[in-house]
Amino acid sequence: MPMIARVYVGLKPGVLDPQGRTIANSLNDLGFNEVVDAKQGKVIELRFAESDAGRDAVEARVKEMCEKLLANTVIESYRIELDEE
Amino acid sequence: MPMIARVYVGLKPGVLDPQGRTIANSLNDLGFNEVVDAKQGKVIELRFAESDAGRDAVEARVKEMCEKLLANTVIESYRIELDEE
Amino acid sequence: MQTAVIVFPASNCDRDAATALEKLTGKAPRMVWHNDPIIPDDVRFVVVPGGFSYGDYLRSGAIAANSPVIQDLKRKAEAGLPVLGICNGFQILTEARMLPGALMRNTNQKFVCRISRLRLANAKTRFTKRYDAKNEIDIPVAHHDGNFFADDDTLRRIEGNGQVVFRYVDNPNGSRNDIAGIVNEAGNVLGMMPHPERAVDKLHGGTDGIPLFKSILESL
Amino acid sequence: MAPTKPADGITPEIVAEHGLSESEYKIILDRVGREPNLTELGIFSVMWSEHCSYKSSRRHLGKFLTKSDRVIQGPGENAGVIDIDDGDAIIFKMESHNHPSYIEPYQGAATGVGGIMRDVFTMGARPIALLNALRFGAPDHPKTKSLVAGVVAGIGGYGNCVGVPTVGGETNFHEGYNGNILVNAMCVGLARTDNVFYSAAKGVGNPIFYVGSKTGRDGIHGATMASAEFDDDSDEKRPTVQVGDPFTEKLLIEACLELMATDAIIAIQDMGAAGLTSSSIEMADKGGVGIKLNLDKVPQREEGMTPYEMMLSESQERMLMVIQPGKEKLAFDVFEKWGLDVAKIGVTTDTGHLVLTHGRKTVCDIPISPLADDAPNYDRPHVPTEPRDVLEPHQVPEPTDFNDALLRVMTDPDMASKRWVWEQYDRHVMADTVDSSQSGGDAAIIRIHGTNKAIAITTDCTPRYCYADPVEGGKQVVAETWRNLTAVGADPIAITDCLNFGNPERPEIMGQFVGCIEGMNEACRAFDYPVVSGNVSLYNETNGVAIPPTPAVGGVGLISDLGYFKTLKGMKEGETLILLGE
Ligand SMILES: Nc1ncnc2c1ncn2[C@@H]1O[C@H](COP(=O)(O)OP(=O)(O)O)[C@@H](O)[C@H]1O
Repeated sequence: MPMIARVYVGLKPGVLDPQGRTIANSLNDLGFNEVVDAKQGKVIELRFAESDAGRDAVEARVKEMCEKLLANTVIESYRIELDEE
Repeated sequence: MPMIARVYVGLKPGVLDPQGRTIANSLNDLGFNEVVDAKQGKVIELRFAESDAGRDAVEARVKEMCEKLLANTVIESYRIELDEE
Repeated sequence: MQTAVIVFPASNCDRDAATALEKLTGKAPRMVWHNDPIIPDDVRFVVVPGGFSYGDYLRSGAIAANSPVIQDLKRKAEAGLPVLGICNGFQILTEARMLPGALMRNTNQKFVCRISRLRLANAKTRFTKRYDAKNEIDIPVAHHDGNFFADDDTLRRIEGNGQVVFRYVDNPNGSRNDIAGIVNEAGNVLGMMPHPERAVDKLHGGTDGIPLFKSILESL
Repeated sequence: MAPTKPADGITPEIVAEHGLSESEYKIILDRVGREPNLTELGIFSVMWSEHCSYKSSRRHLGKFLTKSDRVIQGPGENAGVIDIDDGDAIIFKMESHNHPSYIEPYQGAATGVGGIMRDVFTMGARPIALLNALRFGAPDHPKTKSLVAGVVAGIGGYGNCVGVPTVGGETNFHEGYNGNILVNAMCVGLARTDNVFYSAAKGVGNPIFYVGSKTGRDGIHGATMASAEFDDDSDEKRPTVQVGDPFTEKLLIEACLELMATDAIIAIQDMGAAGLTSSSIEMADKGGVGIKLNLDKVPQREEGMTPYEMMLSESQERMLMVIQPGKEKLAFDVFEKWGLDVAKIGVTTDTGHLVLTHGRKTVCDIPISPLADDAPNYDRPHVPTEPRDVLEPHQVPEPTDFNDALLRVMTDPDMASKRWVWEQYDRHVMADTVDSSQSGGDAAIIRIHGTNKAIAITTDCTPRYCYADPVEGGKQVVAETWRNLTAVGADPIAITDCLNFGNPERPEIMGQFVGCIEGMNEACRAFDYPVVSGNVSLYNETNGVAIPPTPAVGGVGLISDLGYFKTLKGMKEGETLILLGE
């Protein structure tokens, strides 16, 4: 069963998100006054080669990818979701 | 009940995703050879002012925001998720 | 004196850095390719230049920080080799955890290219001694992700240690405490967003970058 | 997607969908000698589109002065080449990316910059400067703000990443561009006169290499889109817009220049509009050879691509080259070092035909020369623009409040500072920018690396003059670039142009076009200031309303000694101002 991982990367609480603020302001400018706040993050979707690695093993690997490359833990936190394709 | 909307914006299938490709290559270089493909997208999280607009009404508004600002539907597609906070 | 410039696939200030180093040392620097596992032993000073290393995809400097040459650079810097990271080079050094903090998107979301005035926050480092009595200099900036962030504790620490070297007089990107450049605790690794290598020639962008290069080269 | 062979053969509807007229289709039938299949029809349609064939403009462009002592290569190649002494050559061109930028401003503008850079480094030049000429609709038009933001960010995003300084340009606003913005980009490169590369394929049996990004289903029919006017449904019909990848472009530049330093390349051509089709046909046609391509070898991004899609794809950051036999390994090594996709996809032949195979079947076999030589060349009817009343200075009422008048002039969007624009461009990278947008000078000045000489570059156009009187306006455009170059102390050498007009099938629009060219050419001849490259963008109109005639011109001049030049930088209080001229 081929798996797919979705990694959500967002700024940690307390880190100012100017991008989010710009989006909120632009939405307000366009008349969407109900929006009080916006945050922007990234989703990285990973597809894997066929293998019989179990769910936990895959998750551990993806975690390693996040720590090494996909997120900068000085400013970002991440969340991993695994799905069967 | 205050609501929160999560908008996922990604490139349409078939549109070149240079970021995704570079991420996949880089993961391979780091020894994560099981990764065959990566795609990068955005998540925008919107918080709303207190109101008694129903779920459908909120969703319709968010859809409008996507069409007008959050996504460029020429190359991107989007998906909306609504949650109670 | 032998110097070196690290070259990533999409570095683009590598030539600027090489031109400046050659002008100041009289000798062409070694251009070290990102896939090289080793920086040659005769190299006494390394510049990690500006540019877009890997297109700055994912995050500026993130992919470059994982390249083979940076692993060797880390080892050599820990052993005392002086390193200057400029712009993308600064981003790479923070991503590689050779310097604290992170560089985020400019607050106004836009790329900014202008001559920026900097205040010398610490004129006693190995990189700034030659600025003498000068306390303000003009150095060009050109970046999209120059917004320096560090959490409160880190900020207190680096301020307390005198690790903040340059501050913007007119903050172009939202950096905390107007920080434009910092050194590591040992003082041999400097990262800065402004481009001193673009300020070594009167015709090009002024000459306020020269004392920086002189300071570090003379300290060797 | 499109099958190779439609069930009912090629119907008149299919011909029309491909933007071909009945009479054009008759010529195709005659030259091919049978009914073409869909791939072949697609190839004819892009080659004969306005964008590729210049069918409405060709005969008029032929009138331009294109030669001088300093011209090494005039129009007809990817870019023009001029001699700036000491074995140095400057290669430059300007091009439009108007339609894509209106639909997706960031990517449209970005890929416009990418395309014009490829035209320049294809010829062996390292790009050393970028400029742009932008026209937007009225500032208060609802679309203007986001178009400006997107276009400027896209230009910066691409040029900054590749590491070529964007040093000048112009930005105007006028309601005439509300539905059709103009994004014209210019690139200037530096080469050695003895190492300029051309596109003519030579020899038989020589390998053809494909280098760069993989081919996807991007912008299929983009070339025909640039040749059809918009209407209100365009939002619905809009085809995919390409996404630019400046990182790959940077790798391509470095890899190509590295290979160009050897003798491995016989001919090279970038895959611009109409990608693989126009690049292979142009190379073959110029060299008088045939070409055989095995489409199975084309690096592909998506599964199941048809020959039709591969030939019409406009995926960016791709090049085609003819390699010296025996140098294949060298070429592979260089491109692999830079991490680029590379494949040998065919050979040159002596058949004079374009032959394509796919899955071991021949899917296209057509003679090459009619594609290029028999492309339509129309003499479209044109009527001269009605002369307008000349406004004499004394007819303009004197302002009662001069401060107010000055303020109004200064706050006019066209006159106001463009700092917001050029601050988003890296103007200093490469360490040779002597002067650029920030001084507000008349022309940018870029030093030739390692020397004491420089080139000056400017882009100009005043559409309002061209609208009032195309001939005088055309003269003025050229003269303004000439003045801007001389004002900084440069000797003007040559120009490139980007002729942006409405629908050429309307005689009054064609009249503007012909008039502007006449005026421009007159000025070129008066100054001995030839046109060495350029681009035409027609059908810039929406619902029958055309843009103001906008022949943007990019001029290049030489400053032989950097001891002698002038900029606006360094003006001091108390200095004397002198007004020269009438
Ligand atoms: N799109 C642009 N890109 C780069 N520079 C620009 C652009 N638009 C305007 N500029 C620069 O801003 C300055 C002022 O522009 P403009 O008002 O058009 O000047 P001028 O009337 O002297 O040509 C010039 O130096 C010009 O190069």
